[in-house]
Amino acid sequence: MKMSIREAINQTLHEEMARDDRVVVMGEDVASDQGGVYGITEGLTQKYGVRRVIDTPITESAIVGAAGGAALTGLRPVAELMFVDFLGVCLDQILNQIAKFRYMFGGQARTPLVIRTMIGAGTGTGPQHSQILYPLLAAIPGIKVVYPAFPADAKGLLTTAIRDDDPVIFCEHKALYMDECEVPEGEYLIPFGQARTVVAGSDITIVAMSRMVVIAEQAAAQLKEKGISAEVIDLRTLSPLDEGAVLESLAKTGRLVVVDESNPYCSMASEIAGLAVERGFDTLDAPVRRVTAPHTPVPATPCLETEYVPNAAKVIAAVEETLAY
Amino acid sequence: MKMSIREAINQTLHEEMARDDRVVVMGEDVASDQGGVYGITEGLTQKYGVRRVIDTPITESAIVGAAGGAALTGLRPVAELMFVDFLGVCLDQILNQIAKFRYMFGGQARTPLVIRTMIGAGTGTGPQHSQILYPLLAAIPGIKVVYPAFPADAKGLLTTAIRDDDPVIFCEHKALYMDECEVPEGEYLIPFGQARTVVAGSDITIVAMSRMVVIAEQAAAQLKEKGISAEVIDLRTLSPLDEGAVLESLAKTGRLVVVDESNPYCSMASEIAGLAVERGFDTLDAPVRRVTAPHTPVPATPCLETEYVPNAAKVIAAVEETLAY
Amino acid sequence: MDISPEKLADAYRLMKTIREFEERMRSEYQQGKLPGFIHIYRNQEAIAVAACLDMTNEDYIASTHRGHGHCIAKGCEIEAMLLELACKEDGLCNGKGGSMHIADMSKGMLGANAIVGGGPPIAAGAALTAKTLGNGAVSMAFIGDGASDQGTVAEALNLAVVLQLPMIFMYENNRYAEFTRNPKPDGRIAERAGAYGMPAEVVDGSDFYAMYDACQRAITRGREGGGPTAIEAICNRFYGHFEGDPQAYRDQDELKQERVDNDPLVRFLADERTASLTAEMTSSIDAAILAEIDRGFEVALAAADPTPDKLFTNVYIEYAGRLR
Amino acid sequence: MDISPEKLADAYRLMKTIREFEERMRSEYQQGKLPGFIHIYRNQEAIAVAACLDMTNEDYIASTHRGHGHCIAKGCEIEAMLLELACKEDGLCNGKGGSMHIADMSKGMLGANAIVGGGPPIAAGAALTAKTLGNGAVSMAFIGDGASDQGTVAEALNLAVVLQLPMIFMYENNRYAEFTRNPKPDGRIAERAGAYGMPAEVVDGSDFYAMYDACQRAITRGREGGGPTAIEAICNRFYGHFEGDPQAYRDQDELKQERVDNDPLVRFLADERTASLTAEMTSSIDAAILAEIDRGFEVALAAADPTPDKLFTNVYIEYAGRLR
Ligand SMILES: Cc1ncc(C[n+]2csc(CCOP(=O)(O)OP(=O)(O)O)c2C)c(N)n1
Ligand SMILES: Cc1ncc(C[n+]2csc(CCOP(=O)(O)OP(=O)(O)O)c2C)c(N)n1
Ligand SMILES: [Mg+2]
Ligand SMILES: [Mg+2]
Repeated sequence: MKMSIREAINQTLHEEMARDDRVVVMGEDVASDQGGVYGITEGLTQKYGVRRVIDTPITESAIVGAAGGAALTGLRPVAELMFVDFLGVCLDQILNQIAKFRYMFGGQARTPLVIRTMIGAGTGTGPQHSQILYPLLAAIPGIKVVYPAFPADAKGLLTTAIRDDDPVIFCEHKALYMDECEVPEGEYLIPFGQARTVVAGSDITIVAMSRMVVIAEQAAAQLKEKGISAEVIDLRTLSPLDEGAVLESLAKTGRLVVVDESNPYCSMASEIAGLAVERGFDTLDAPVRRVTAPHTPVPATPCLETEYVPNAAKVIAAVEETLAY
Repeated sequence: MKMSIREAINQTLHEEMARDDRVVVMGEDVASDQGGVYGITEGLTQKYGVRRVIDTPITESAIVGAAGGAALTGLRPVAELMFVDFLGVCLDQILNQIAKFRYMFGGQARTPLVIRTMIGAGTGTGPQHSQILYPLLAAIPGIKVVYPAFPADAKGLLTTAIRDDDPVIFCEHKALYMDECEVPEGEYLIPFGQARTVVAGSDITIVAMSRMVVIAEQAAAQLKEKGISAEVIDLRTLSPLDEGAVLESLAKTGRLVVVDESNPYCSMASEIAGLAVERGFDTLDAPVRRVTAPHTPVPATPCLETEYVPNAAKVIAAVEETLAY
Repeated sequence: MDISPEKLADAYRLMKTIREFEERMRSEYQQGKLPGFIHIYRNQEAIAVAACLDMTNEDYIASTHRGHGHCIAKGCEIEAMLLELACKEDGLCNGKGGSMHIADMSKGMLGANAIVGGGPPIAAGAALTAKTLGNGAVSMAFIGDGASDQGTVAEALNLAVVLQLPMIFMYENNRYAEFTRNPKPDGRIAERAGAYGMPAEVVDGSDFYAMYDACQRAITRGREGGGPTAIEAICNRFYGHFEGDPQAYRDQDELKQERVDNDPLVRFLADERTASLTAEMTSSIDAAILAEIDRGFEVALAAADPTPDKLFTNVYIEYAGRLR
Repeated sequence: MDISPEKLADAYRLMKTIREFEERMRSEYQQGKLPGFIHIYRNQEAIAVAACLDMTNEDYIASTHRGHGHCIAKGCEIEAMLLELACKEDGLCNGKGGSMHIADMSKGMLGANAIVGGGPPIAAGAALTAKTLGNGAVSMAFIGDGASDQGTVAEALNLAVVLQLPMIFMYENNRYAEFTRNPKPDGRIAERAGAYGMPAEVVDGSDFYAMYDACQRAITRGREGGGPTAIEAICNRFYGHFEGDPQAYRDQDELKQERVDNDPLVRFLADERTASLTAEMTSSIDAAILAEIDRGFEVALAAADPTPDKLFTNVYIEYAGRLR
């Protein structure tokens, strides 16, 4: 069936709540009739009641911390952090508490928790509602970070996330909510740590994640017309990271461009470039190019926001530079 | 004069408070007689009074936020975030407020703020008091991140930080507080964004920061005995980053090892490796090796903590592997 | 209460400006002429205006996501504001802030804030500056009823008490946070603030005079070294949470009734203390307001977008690092 | 008050165990036999024990950096605790937690916490589990007077009220946070919690009976669906903030007097309600305690360190990623 990421997530929440009554959904406005600002939790309250669909005050530390405490003691919460930018007001509960429970308690803890959060620029909402903070999340040992680009992946990865016994941060790019694609019916799980080759190619590898996969696909299509065969790898999960998939593709193409919507320093783009030069050096025929947002906040004005986000033209330029090496 | 980092910082605070009465110091226990847990602020209250040496409650968001608001309106606060691990409870005020003031207000704001914070493993205090979170800080546009290894640099960089009109995070490695070295008398400033060649060499470049510089020096000394000439670069500031110094040294040696005490993913080690492969590819003769902590929290038990932190043996192994390539 | 006819006229002008400004914003936004999210301040005008009427540019406010009214009350210029809300080069923030981050340092307006609860620690810092310099300035944080639950607000309350800061916590309790009714009874917010150790009162936020009286006392207390004050202003959110939200979740009868009973401008004009303000005066003020807003929109919508190089400016005072 | 002689004996045993445990910890630490920072619980024994006496392993507590007493009161085994505090392989947390992160899931002890204010949101989550499953369990967060200012605590208070969670906020007001005297007057903490909308009372934390009475009521309220309760227990920190702090900053006369007047064990034994506990009984309990602690230290100090491979285990349930 064709559906959007919004619908795929909503459907998955319905299915998993039906399957396991320890699954609870919590967050700001999630129990409201419209199912939050983007309608993601629509219909859950009507079906599962306010015992399992829990509206919270505007207190992200308490939301995330309580979800963690609930996970530690027997529930399987799916908590909503409305925008990833709000990580600022709840990082401690993720970084120092939830992510470390299992390790610092010597393996006593299981923390089956999913934190769903919206990420990304492109809606003109400015510096505090448009960030792409996954590098900081992927750096934290003890959590997993999932970042789907397509509705089918959203379904398969969210199902896996809800059934996983480790804490998972599930990032949803708000500029992708409405794009539709075919989604498998019924139970559908995608294992973590498996990238997907979205476009097969032989001249260059383009590694991307979430919305950047769509950009990379556009670039690959345009490159094809120029006779350049680009392979596009969608990481799908950032932690665990499918290093093998990147290295394998690189071994085939010898060239690498990484497209990452986040700020450049200590980004996933840097991480992948570092991987390539540490473990794929033999196969590298040219410098790795990192196409990222600049080292600036996200400006509110749409005209600059458009400049901020990597686009197909920038990816193509990087690819051509790399090939010209 | 020979002194420790602890003394160098204390002396600099005294000098800068004497020089400019808009400089205020604030934080938990900073006004106490002993000058906080490590005595860093010793003697300031006696000299400058509680009007300028401000004890706060245990509320890091309010401390950091108020320091930011005070900076925005005319003071030059030096706020203490006792351990960098406490970033979790105040990240918003750094990430979304202070770092973005200047940009999102279109250049209207000046935020002359220094946040001093303790960083690093090695004291047996476990997962929530031993982290090395500078990659996350270096990734944030709008703040500067300073990370001295030696008392002289601590003085020169803290002086610069206090006089800088942008927000600066000044990281102090707690395992280095007591190491002494020669510190210039009188006014001493070191510009940001200038790495320092701590050991000159020609066979391989070792890039490091803070405590890892000391480890790299040890490694270089041992390598020298084996006839290997390693160049050790101390980054000193992580943001701005002296990319030129890294690339220059690499151009000379052709080989690179980065030593970073933080967790591996999206680390400074990854950033430097990415830099090398993107802009120094021509000069690279071997894979870049990243020597970092593992992707785990910092364990409390000293026996595992010792395994956790990169040491000279691991650096030497990485160097030898690189040279054997 | 001590208020001159000139000040009354000024209060009227500011409230009416906010009203007309927001109505016009709404209609332009609905026509797709403005970017981002906008949150309309209508019906809370008496709060912002009473709060800022006795402030100077040396006093500070930290605002919220619903900040247009605060800006106007604090004296920001309409045209400069509109240039910013339209995200243009000549806007107060070069178009980089927009509605949720608009700021005007020259007026002591320390920024709207898209992080709920983000402002109070910053306002506490401005109060600390005032206290440290001993210049008699005060600092005010505007805080929604929803925001009042945020931990940062509690921390700022406590810091203000411990350091005896010249600060005012101005709670605007419009009883809704997004689509959810505030579960707290009226007065709970003031009670909490009071329990941190500061004078706190509940005021009818649609009654300009009651608000002005409370604000005068709070500001005087702050200027005289008496420490922080909290005011819980009970009010009503006239429109949806953001523009485009039809607020179907609300009791429509109650909403209708609130709109009728608690229009601060209607109540202000009906009050006998407003007698010095004649119909002639208000209509000339009104005309000037409409002209100013017309002109502002005309200029703002026609103005130039920021040039692409602006993406890279003002990250730092000056910076030679990589801004690729 | 309803307390059986057996329970009384148990209360004594637990308080005395904490006392002896902490004294021994101190001396071993001073001899350099234990790593990290440790924070001694002495003189707050009545609080932890009264709080946990009516709890089962199905009830939860979230502790603080000063957590040894909470562990013992919640039923953690002495030897397993000491193995952890000595950071050994067979410790409760494989030595990876140590004093500031010790936890015992099997006892409902959700962890000490080196982040001041870190525990209350987690305890609220445990209370949410209890409420959602409807199993009658309760959850308690221990909170220092210093910690009470942290925003996370305020958020947890509010969440507990809004969701009517079976939760108890157990404030231990020992009037000091590190080297700084708490500027809040006694009772302010309870007042704050009360202002969030829950029953809150101030109790003499050195009086076991008063504490037990308050805790019984709070726990019963929680179990019966009556929502959260706050208790501000006034107490005294006998030793320095962490071991090694000579607390030179304190008024030494006051400290001395507090130590004499408010020793919870002395007061407990002097109370007529404790009459059923004979000297014979206490001395046999004492002997058993000392033997257990002796044995615990002997085992713990001689035990094996974690093997190096343990550095990499338990980051995730299972994980194939890079753990270089
Ligand atoms: C930290 C944070 N959490 C959540 C949000 C999303 N959000 C924006 S406005 C809002 C409601 C705020 O309600 P209130 O404080 O009462 O202000 P009002 O909208 O009524 O003026 C929410 C939840 C946010 N911007 N920041
Ligand atoms: C978020 C955070 N801030 C600061 C600290 C440092 N610190 C550890 S204990 C402590 C004092 C706590 O005082 P209180 O809550 O009264 O507990 P007590 O030590 O009296 O038991 C401080 C400031 C910390 N561990 N975490
Ligand atoms: Mg509201
Ligand atoms: Mg205390």
